Amino acid sequence: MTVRDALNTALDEEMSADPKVFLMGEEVGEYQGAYKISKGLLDKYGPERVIDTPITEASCEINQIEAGFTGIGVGAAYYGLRPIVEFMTFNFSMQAIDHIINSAAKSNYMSAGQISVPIVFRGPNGAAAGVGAQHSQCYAAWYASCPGLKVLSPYSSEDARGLLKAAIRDPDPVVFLENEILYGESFAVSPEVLDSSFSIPIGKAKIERGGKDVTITAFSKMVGYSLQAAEILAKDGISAEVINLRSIRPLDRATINASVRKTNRLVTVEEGFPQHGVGAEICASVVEESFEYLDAPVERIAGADVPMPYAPNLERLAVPQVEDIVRAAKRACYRLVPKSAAA
Amino acid sequence: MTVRDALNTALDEEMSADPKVFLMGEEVGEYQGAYKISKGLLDKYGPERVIDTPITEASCEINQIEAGFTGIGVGAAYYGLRPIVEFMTFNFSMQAIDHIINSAAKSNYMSAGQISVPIVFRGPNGAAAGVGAQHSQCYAAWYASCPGLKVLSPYSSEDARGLLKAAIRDPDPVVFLENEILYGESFAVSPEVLDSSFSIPIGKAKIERGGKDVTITAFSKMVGYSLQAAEILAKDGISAEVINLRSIRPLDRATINASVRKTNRLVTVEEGFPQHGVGAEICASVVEESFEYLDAPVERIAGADVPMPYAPNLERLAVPQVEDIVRAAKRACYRLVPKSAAA
Amino acid sequence: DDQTLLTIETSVPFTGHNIDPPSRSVETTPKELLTFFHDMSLMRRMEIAADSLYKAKLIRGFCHLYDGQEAVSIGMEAAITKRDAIITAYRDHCIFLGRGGTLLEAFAELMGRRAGCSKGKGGSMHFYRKETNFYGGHGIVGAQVPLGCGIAFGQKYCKDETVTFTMYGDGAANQGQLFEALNMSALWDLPVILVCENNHYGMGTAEWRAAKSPAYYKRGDYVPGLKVDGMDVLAVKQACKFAKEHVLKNGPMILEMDTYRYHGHSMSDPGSTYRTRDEISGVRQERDPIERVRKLILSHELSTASELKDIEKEVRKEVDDAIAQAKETPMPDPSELFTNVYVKGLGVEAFGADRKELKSVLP
Amino acid sequence: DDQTLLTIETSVPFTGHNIDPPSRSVETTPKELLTFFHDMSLMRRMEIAADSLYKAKLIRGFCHLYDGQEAVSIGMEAAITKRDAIITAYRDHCIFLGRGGTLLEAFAELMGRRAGCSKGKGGSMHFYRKETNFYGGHGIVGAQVPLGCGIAFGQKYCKDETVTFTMYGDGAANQGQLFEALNMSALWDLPVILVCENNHYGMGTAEWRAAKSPAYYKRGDYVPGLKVDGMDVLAVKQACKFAKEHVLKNGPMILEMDTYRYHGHSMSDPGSTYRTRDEISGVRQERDPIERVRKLILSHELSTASELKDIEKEVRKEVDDAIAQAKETPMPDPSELFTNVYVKGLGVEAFGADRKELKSVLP
Ligand SMILES: Cc1ncc(C[n+]2csc(CCOP(=O)(O)OP(=O)(O)O)c2C)c(N)n1
Ligand SMILES: Cc1ncc(C[n+]2csc(CCOP(=O)(O)OP(=O)(O)O)c2C)c(N)n1
Ligand SMILES: [Mg+2]
Ligand SMILES: [Mg+2]
Repeated sequence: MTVRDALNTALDEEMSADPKVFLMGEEVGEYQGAYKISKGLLDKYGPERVIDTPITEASCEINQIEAGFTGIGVGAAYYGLRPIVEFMTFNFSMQAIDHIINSAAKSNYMSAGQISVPIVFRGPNGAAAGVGAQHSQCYAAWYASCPGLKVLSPYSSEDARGLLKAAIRDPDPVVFLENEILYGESFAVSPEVLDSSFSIPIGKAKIERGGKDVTITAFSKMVGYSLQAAEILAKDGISAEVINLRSIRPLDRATINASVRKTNRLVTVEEGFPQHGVGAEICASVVEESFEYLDAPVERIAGADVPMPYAPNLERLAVPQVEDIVRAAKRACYRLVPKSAAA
Repeated sequence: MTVRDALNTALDEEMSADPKVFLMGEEVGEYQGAYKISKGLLDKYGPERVIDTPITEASCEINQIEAGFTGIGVGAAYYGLRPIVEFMTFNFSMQAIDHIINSAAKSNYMSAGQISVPIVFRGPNGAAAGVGAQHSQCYAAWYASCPGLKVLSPYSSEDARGLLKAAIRDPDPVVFLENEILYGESFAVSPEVLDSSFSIPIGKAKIERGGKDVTITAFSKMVGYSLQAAEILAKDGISAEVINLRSIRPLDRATINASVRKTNRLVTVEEGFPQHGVGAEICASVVEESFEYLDAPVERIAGADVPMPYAPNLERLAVPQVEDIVRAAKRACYRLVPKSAAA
Repeated sequence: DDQTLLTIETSVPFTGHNIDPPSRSVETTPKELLTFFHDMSLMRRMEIAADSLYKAKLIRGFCHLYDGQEAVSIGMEAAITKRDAIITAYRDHCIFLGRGGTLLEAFAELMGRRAGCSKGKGGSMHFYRKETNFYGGHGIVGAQVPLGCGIAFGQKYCKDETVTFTMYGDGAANQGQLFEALNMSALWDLPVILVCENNHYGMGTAEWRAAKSPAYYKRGDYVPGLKVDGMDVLAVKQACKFAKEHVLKNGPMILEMDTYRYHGHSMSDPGSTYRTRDEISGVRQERDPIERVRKLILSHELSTASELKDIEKEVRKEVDDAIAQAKETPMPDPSELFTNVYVKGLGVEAFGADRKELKSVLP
Repeated sequence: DDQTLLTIETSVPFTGHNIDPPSRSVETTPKELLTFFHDMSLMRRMEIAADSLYKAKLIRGFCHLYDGQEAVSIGMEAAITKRDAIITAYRDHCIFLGRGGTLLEAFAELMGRRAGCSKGKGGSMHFYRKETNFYGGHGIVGAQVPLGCGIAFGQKYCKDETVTFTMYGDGAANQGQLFEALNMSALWDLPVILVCENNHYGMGTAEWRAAKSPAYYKRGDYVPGLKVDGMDVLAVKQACKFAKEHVLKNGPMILEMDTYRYHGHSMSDPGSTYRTRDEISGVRQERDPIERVRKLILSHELSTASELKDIEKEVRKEVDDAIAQAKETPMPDPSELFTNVYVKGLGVEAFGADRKELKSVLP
């Protein structure tokens, strides 16, 4: 099952289970360039519940007016509906970020529980390929810094289905960060995952691969890279444990710390900018809770600290590669001495 | 000299030195509620260069349309002017954040140096008093995660003058995070600080107080709290070194690491949300560069991980207090065992 | 008796944009007029008392008062039901009262007490009353407009045959998201009324300095609009009734309420530097919404001047009692720091400023 | 000879909003018409070649082509000087060429080579040419509108007597920040022309599905507007000349250019699912901007059909040569990863993905 189909079936099942769930966003129905996550849903649920596709004169598309449509989505959630707001990419969510933070994340608190906001903001996040600086940013660290939001980021088809279903059922605002490059990827799934009752608990990481020598944390596309790195490390006799974070907020500090207490070494991996990133938080959390277990400096692999360049050779340098993870893990295991290279 | 006057004189001198410098923003001329940082400048430089104050029919105020006026400011910087854009508070910068990140921070890179953006975004940041969840957020970690931006946060009058002058003269976009509560505070300043040529190098932290037992990093209002904490700790025989970060991006990793290599203990202090915060980054940086020097877990003091409540008793619990810093420093020095309290 | 039908002319005619305005003749009853008088007086008194409490440092932070604008809330409420929804900005105390909130809840919130309508966690700008469809209380200028359109979206989705009034100021009228939301509301025929409370200033900025075109009822371009004397409670009632019917059938509409705030923008603004005292006292003398109703009541001999004075005395007492009571109510329990961050906290730990000293499992 | 004045009627009259439209009679010369023919043909050819290069995987990511819309760029350039400024969205290749950029710089940028106009760091959406006041190349829909108003602010501030053309699409026309920027530009009388290139679709969305009122020249409300046949290069020239004069004296104005893109929105869009092939071929046959000029040239006997064919052949060669050259140019040096992050890097260290392997002191 591809991640695209996983997301599509999750949407379909949750819409069929709860008439208050509806889709709005920039996924364009007739338009062939779109990512087609909501394929078939218009036919099934009609233009009242899939509000992006022009079919009747009464419906319209809502591209490129993110502040307005996000505000409308949040307002609908105030009223008790369960909107799923799609951003064509999360880069455009910056135009609507005030609504995500101030209107969605804080309302339940400010109203002492009167105004809950059961809404999901979803879409592709982070780097795609060759789309340049304005279309490649990762928003995981920003959103996950905000109390009131829950922030999920699936890797596999199992994740995509289980986490999206959990997000839609959750009574709080959820930011759901997908990855364009993963949409077409296929993952084997168990029958259980295909069951319509399937969902994954929010706030729990998954150990994708057990190991004893070094812990590697990652989310989204970087989980795949980390698994590849673990494969290579295994050949060198290093047993890496790969943690798929799944949830960036709440962050599963318990699973991470338990793993580090076992391996005594940590490599964090993410595609976003390094400063104030997810890796920094994980490092801080481990230092706070498991300092005495750490046998080596925490190694941080992240996007380069530059805007995303277009040229393919520069772009490759700007995002983590499998070999970066391998190298960092070896350093953590004292199999390598750090080099002091300059570009 | 108050921080307000420090900012005011810095603006005045830089406007007088360079006719391309102008002010635009939400500081309202006739309005008594404003923070009065730009007091007197309208009279001196006229409505063409202080573009917020209604004096002639041709001028207007530009409150509450942040996306538009920020975009206009950035465009003016593309053209070669040196705009200083004031946000009434940085909370409202979220409506304009796309321009700060995508239009300002990334342009020089995307254009390979053709379109530089010499602009300053300034205004009060973080918690004031009793203004609730939507008006109290700290944006230091968000902005400072973005390559292309420089992010400064002054504490004292010396900082305010020297950093603002440096920011205005700098050819890159600078986010300048002030603190409402500090505006009225007075600091002694040396004659050198009052000289119109004075400026502080961007990217360098200042050791506000030397010490040997524990390093405390802080910025903005929390520097004052940390100095108070150091005072108290001194009475208990603990010698704390207090680092005023001044610049959040670039972060002065060298000064921080050098201090920790000396004290072997670190407490980070900030008012913002903890996850992916400045403290997390500092912790990661020290673990990366000075792991073997650390004798105790890094202690992180930050805003509580909740939206800001209004009630004074809750509000007090939601932001760091001097005693929190003292306690954390003592823990770092193994003078206290951590308690596991629940609220 | 109380229920006799009276027909009264509005102060000035309505002006329409892309729409034929309703009649100037408004129906009312003696009872309604007396209720208006009582309710507006209560609001006025509440706001004046809030001013004193602020000066006595019992209220902190931002505090935006509504006195002068009471007719907008009261006229609107007279035209609609509590199943219709309202959302507004930070100038929200009286809107809350109009929706059925109590003085005690209001004052307790302002003082940050647990008896407050937001249990002391919201403060002056964040009053809510979901049970009567009052959705707050928003501090970010303009943000409430798309939110209100979203509530109307919900009403239409659920086929509730109700409408939403989304209130904003003349300053907010220049915010881009308003135009985005209006376009979508018009495309989708949402039952939403954009109520622009034009009190002629956004903080210290006169409308003409903030807007090239301060004809806010026309700013919807393709969306119909109506200009209303917002100091005339009967005109407001008439306009809101008209608008509610209109939007249920045809989609959004703008009502520009010509109104005035007596107080400064918030408590730090004396409100007298960017406008003249003459301007303020002129409005008080000629257009005050409460005095207008007093005159109507007296000229129609529905009550005597001294009976009205009694109402005012009684109102004053209601307010004083509520304040006294509010002062007795406790602060929120410290554990409230960690409640309502989420509806479903998932048993996750959240941290205080010193995470090793203060943490809590989220409920 | 070359400089004989010709007077030609525009295809359709201009339609004005809050303004008297200019005359339909446009002055031109044989030389100008032949230049138009050459330049538009060159643009057309460049875009078609980009399509092939994309399919050959030499261009990656997003790539938005301008063929069909050439008359807007060319007509505009004919009315203004390079001291006037232009800013646009991501559909920027031809705007760059119109501003004096070379084919080599364009193709090299598209292929991510260091000879590109942004040294390969920008890509298709981020072309710039500051020396002739072309400010890009922006990927965030609508953002370029306030940016353009800001450039105009700079022009006015410096008393340069120049103007800015800020170009956006029919989709972008619904963005709120456009209304914010317009209000301020009108209050400050900025010399800015908002050029709405209405190609009738924003991605796959027809204009009437995205806008309640697709009369974009009227959407400025209090700002004057003009509707222009954007497929008629002479009409565009006339309108831009008129607009430039107008805004220098009176502040902003909107020009709605009725135009059409032949290609899909970007390379992943065949462009034929949300519109009929008949629609596209109808436009090609009846309104194509190049064919219109060809007909004018032939009917005025300024050149022969075969001479025009020769121009087209020559254009094709220019393009092929530029591509061949671009292919030979090297990729950016890896050290470019860390250049231009700042103008002044302050000697700070910046990190690659593995900070212990790759770091650099910022220049
Ligand atoms: C986005 C945003 N920008 C700025 C502010 C600061 N601010 C608070 S109230 C206000 C004036 C709004 O005026 P208006 O809309 O006329 O409402 P009124 O206060 O007159 O009721 C401003 C600029 C804000 N709260 N939000
Ligand atoms: C803020 C934002 N939202 C969404 C997008 C995705 N997007 C790219 S182009 C486009 C359509 C814009 O259409 P239009 O303005 O008509 O310009 P055209 O492509 O027709 O030239 C959209 C929605 C974006 N780039 N930026
Ligand atoms: Mg107002
Ligand atoms: Mg278009």
